Amino acid sequence: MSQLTLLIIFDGVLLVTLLALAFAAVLSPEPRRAVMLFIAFGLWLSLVWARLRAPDVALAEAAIGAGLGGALMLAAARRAARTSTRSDGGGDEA
Amino acid sequence: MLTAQFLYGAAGLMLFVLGLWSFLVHEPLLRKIIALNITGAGVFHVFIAIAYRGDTAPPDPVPHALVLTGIVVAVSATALALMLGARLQDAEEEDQSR
Amino acid sequence: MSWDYASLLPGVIVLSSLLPGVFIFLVREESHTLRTVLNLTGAVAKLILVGLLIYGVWLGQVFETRIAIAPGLTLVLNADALSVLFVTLSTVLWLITTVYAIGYLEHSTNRSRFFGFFSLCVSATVGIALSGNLLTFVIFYEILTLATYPLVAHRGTPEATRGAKIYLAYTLTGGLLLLVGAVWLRTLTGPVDFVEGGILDDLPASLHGQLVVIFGLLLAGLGVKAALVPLHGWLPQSMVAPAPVSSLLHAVAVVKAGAFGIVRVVYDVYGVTLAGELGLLAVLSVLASFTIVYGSILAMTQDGLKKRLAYSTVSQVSYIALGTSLLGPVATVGGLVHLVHQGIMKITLFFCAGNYAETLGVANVSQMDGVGRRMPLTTLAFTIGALGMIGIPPIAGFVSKWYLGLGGVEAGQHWVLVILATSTLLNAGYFLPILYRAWFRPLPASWPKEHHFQTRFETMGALLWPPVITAVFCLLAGLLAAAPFSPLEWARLIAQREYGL
Amino acid sequence: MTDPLVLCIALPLLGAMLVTALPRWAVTLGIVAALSTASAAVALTATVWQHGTLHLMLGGWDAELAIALRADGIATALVLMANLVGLGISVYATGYFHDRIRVRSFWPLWLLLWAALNGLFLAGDLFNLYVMLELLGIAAAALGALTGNRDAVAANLRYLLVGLLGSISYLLGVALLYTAYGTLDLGLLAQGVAASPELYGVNAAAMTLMVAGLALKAALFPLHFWLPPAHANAPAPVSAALSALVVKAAFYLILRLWLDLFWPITDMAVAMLPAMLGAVAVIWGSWRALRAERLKLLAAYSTVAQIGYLFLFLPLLAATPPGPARDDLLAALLLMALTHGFAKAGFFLAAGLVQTNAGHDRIDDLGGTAQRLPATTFAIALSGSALIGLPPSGSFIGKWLLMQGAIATGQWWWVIVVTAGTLLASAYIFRVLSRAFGLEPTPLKFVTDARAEVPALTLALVSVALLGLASGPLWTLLGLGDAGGGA
Amino acid sequence: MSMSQSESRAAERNRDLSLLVAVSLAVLGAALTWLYFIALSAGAAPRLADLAYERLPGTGVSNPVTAVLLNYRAYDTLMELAVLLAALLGIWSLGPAAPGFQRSGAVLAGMVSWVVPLLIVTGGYLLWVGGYAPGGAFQAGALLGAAGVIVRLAGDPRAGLPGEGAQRWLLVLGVLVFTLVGLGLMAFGAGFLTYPPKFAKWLILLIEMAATVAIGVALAAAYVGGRPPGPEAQPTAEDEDALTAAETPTPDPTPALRPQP
Repeated sequence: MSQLTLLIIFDGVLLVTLLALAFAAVLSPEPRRAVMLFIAFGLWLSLVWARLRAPDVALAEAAIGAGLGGALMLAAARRAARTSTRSDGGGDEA
Repeated sequence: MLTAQFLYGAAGLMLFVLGLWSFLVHEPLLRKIIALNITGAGVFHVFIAIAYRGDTAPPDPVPHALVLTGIVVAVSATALALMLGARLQDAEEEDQSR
Repeated sequence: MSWDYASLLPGVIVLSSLLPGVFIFLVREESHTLRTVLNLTGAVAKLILVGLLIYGVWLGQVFETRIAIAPGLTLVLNADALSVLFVTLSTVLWLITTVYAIGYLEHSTNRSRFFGFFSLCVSATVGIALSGNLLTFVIFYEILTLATYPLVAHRGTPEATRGAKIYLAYTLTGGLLLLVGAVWLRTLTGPVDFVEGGILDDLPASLHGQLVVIFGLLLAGLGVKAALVPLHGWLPQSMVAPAPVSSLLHAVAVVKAGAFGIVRVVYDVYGVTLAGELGLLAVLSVLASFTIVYGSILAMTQDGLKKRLAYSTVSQVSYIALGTSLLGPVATVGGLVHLVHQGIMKITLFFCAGNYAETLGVANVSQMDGVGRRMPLTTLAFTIGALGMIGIPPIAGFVSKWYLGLGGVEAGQHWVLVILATSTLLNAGYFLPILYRAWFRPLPASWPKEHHFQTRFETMGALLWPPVITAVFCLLAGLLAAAPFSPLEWARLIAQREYGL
Repeated sequence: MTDPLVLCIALPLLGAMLVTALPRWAVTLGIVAALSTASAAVALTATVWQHGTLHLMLGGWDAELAIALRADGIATALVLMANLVGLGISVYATGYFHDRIRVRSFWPLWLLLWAALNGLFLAGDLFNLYVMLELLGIAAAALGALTGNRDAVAANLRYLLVGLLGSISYLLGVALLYTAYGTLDLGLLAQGVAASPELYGVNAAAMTLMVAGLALKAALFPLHFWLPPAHANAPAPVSAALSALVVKAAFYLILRLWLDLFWPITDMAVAMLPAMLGAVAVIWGSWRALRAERLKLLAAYSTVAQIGYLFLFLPLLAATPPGPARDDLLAALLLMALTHGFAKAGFFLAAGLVQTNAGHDRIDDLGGTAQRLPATTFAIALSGSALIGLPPSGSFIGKWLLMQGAIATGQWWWVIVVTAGTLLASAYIFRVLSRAFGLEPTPLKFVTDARAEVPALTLALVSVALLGLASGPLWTLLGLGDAGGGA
Repeated sequence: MSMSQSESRAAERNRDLSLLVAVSLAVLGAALTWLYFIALSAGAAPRLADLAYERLPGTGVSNPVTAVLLNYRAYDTLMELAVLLAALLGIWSLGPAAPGFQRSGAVLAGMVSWVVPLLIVTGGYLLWVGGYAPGGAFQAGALLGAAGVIVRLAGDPRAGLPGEGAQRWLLVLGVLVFTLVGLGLMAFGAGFLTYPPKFAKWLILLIEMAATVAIGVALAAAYVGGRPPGPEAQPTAEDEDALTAAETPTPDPTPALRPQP
């Protein structure tokens, strides 16, 4: 297995997982699950960028894109989940 | 080096198209925002793919800086959109309860 | 662009009513004296300036103000013989109507607004008269529409707003057609300056098709204001306006602007020869004569005094169009002189109608029994105006009909005589019954809404003297037609310059 | 000599920062910032008037690397209009907001929006334009949602999302161009595009992506759905800024790309699509404005229509060979944009005053208020006549030259669109104005609330008198044929 | 036609529509990829890389990305900080902050008291290292923001940020310092944001510090999600014991940390 083919396989795996995560994040109707997948997609994207020799941007994407963006979306997802449970199930939580 | 650039760039474009599709098709706010972020990530990914110049030559720093700025802009826009959505939800709840 | 006397005068004339108008808007409602002073100074100043202008043009001096509002688009105010005729008419009548309006609107509301727009209207009319090219004409033509709309809607009653809306619909559409025609002509020939004898003769024959369509557009645009038949609907509706508005504007300024535009387009843009060749004059003459007859017939059926006068205006204005559509200097003289004569006669009639409404509350012909006994002077003025309209010799109307007849014969269009005869009969048909009622019927038991003024005469001074003065003008214009500065002489001077005799 | 270029952007930014940091002094600092920025813009215009196009490479680096600031005739005219309108809006806003929280939120966002506008008009670098577009979009959406009521927030959320989508599509276009030409500077890219016809496909794709994104932000017809609710529910000074300036900035960008960057590939056939959409926008916008119940909704739909007019110029510009005729068309386009800017800002400010005075802005029962506020009604009348394009307004000359160009290039059908649009416009404007003639008691004095009515009146007057009668200087500012040249 | 039928038809139409959109976007994607390939092979390969590296010594920093960010295209970064501030002001204009989370249990509080200082120190390090290695203002600011988020999750409603007045100054710091430096340089005739080579390093460091603080505070305040509550919103002491035992916090806060009723 020459150096080059190993690299191509590695790139292939990276890209396929990236696209798979993106598809999963987009297609999942449940808000919380979508946000989780989106955070995972963000982290994986920073991994891909690290592979493309862009460390600064990878760090920023991990910290801001996946981290803070994810946290904000998580808060929104929890609020969306809370109102949807309140509107249809009368909301079990106090 | 060219094939890697093309491969990753193509992936970026696929992300762009995927995000665009999701934005146009899905109605709930959170899914639209996720779609927008994925489209943005796709475009940023194309920039980074262009900047990559093989393992020997150092990569082109200009697209890196552009993507850095783009990420911060994207996150601030997402934050505002989420808070507008939250405010809208509260206003709708007020209307329902009234 | 050196600013000397000759190039400043036209601009100053337009400004002389624009500036007081703008200030009047800002005047507080209850300071009547300040408003009256502003009004009268504006009117008198304009009168003096126009006097200077007449003297200058008589000596053949050229007055022209050119302002380049954009490269290729210049605002030109040029005083040639034709424009001076219309400027003098509107300036003199504006002074008289201002006096009348001050009296008429004694206790009414929103007077600052009224007189502000009133002055804007006059400056627009003067602008139309003095405009030196088609672009300036279109600009002032539209400003006239904008300025008259609030006056028609002044009373605020639902009919007033409805009438104003109809007026606006007609005139804005007309203005737009005129604009499209003017732009189209501009692309064919470059800047369209009014030059005696027309500027379109040297165009290749291939463009003649487009020229006919353009003339159609221009005629439609101008025909709305000149109340040619299919487009005259707005005039009777806008009679809801107060009397001073319907007298000065709908009898003189607005309607004449349309007729004046037709005269300009036929003589100074197309040139009579080219217009004849393209058969445009034939179309115009048919339209004019149909309007003359149609207007008179409808006037007979109207019971409202102002509505009847409105339809009479529709038919009378088409005399001017008829005059221009006949090939020959004599018919032109007839048409142009009628521009002035119809103005002074019709304004007298509308002043009297206003007096009747204001003093006795009489608005319909059926209520006018014995009016002559109660208000002899006003009814005398009304009689002079009415007889003039019919064309009885000593009064001005006869002069223009006489020249129109002569012009028709000279141009070989003998059917014009038939038209003139029938219209004279029809005029008699709707004016003589009024005179008979006024003079020979006994006084009614009581007037609908009598209003006693403390003056010695039959009504307030400001209401009584204007119609009397204009009636005297009708007599003077008729009797002293051959005098040097009379409208007839001036019309003859214009005809000479147009035909290059 | 290029200082005013930077001051136009740095001053509002500095003002925004001070206003954010010292909320108690928000109004005074805001007005000071507004005045200084407007004077910087006037200084910029004076410099461009004398020396022609200004060009500055920020940071002193060479053309490819650094960000360029460029002020040519078109950009300066729009900057001057934007700043004068901005000054009028700022004076109006001092008296409009009384709630302490609103005042603290309005002024910083408004000055940031102002800085973004100036930055966008003067930018010469594609990615910098992206950042400016984002700042503009976010500030405008945040300002729009200032009132906090439900439909304002919903409308502005949709506006923000649509704006983001537009920016991202624009950014992908920039990525494609950077891939092909390796630079982000507008001037260099223009040379690159002109020199490489073989990359037609890439150029066309980049143009489509960028122009589509910007058309979304400029509310061109099918993509205008977000504009009416967003502009109608915003507070008056904000909707004035949105309609008069923000939408026009996006159109300015399309024009800049169309005329400078993609000029070799934008021939008449390509220009036909935006023009057709523009024509439909004119008719549809005017029709919806005629049927709108609320005054501000009417003004918002009228913006959609007026933007449509601006797109009609593209095929004419493509079909006319360079020369005085084309200069007139370009100047007419600018004149229409400037007049609409002033007139629409005046209209919205006056409409805001009517709304605060009457408590609502339903047109059908505005009668009483229209008569009690003569100056406001007069401002609406003046700006309305400028929106219709009646003389002596600037848009009359714009429409005259548009029709002239249309007939000269044989595309006569645009004349029909313009005529129909003008008629519909006069219908919906006079539907509002006819309310001013009723049986209410006569107002005693002309101006009731000077701080609000004077800006509205001056803006409307500028659009009617100044631009209508003295638009000659615009030609010289644009560096086209001298003022009297084309006679 | 019963409701369910129209609903099913609507759902069906929806599905067809989304399919159509998907197909057309796929075509668009393919076209873009093909054009991207042409653009790639257009031979502008070096693009701005060589020029950027060639000019690097004059910028005062050795990390090329920081050089681009804060020297070549400093104006972009200035405007991008303004974007962040605009977004935050927009969030503040929408209303007061949502009620904070409950005070965290002993274990979480312990973890927070360890992680937050660590984050701050790493942020400082990243800021300093940005001059010659990957790092810089944005990454450092993000870490500070993350620290704020964690403090907020641990129950402090103001996410460890000072009162509104001080917060406003901190937020404005980034753009203010950037603009003042730019205008100062212009006043000295060097031109807006044109750093003289001798002072470039220190000016960039000054700007980066201000930017890091501004970004950190902005991101934390954004997570708070509204105007900072006034001094009276401090959580009172008796809330401490009302808490149930909190499990160790994973990135996703478990339901135990439900918001105050």
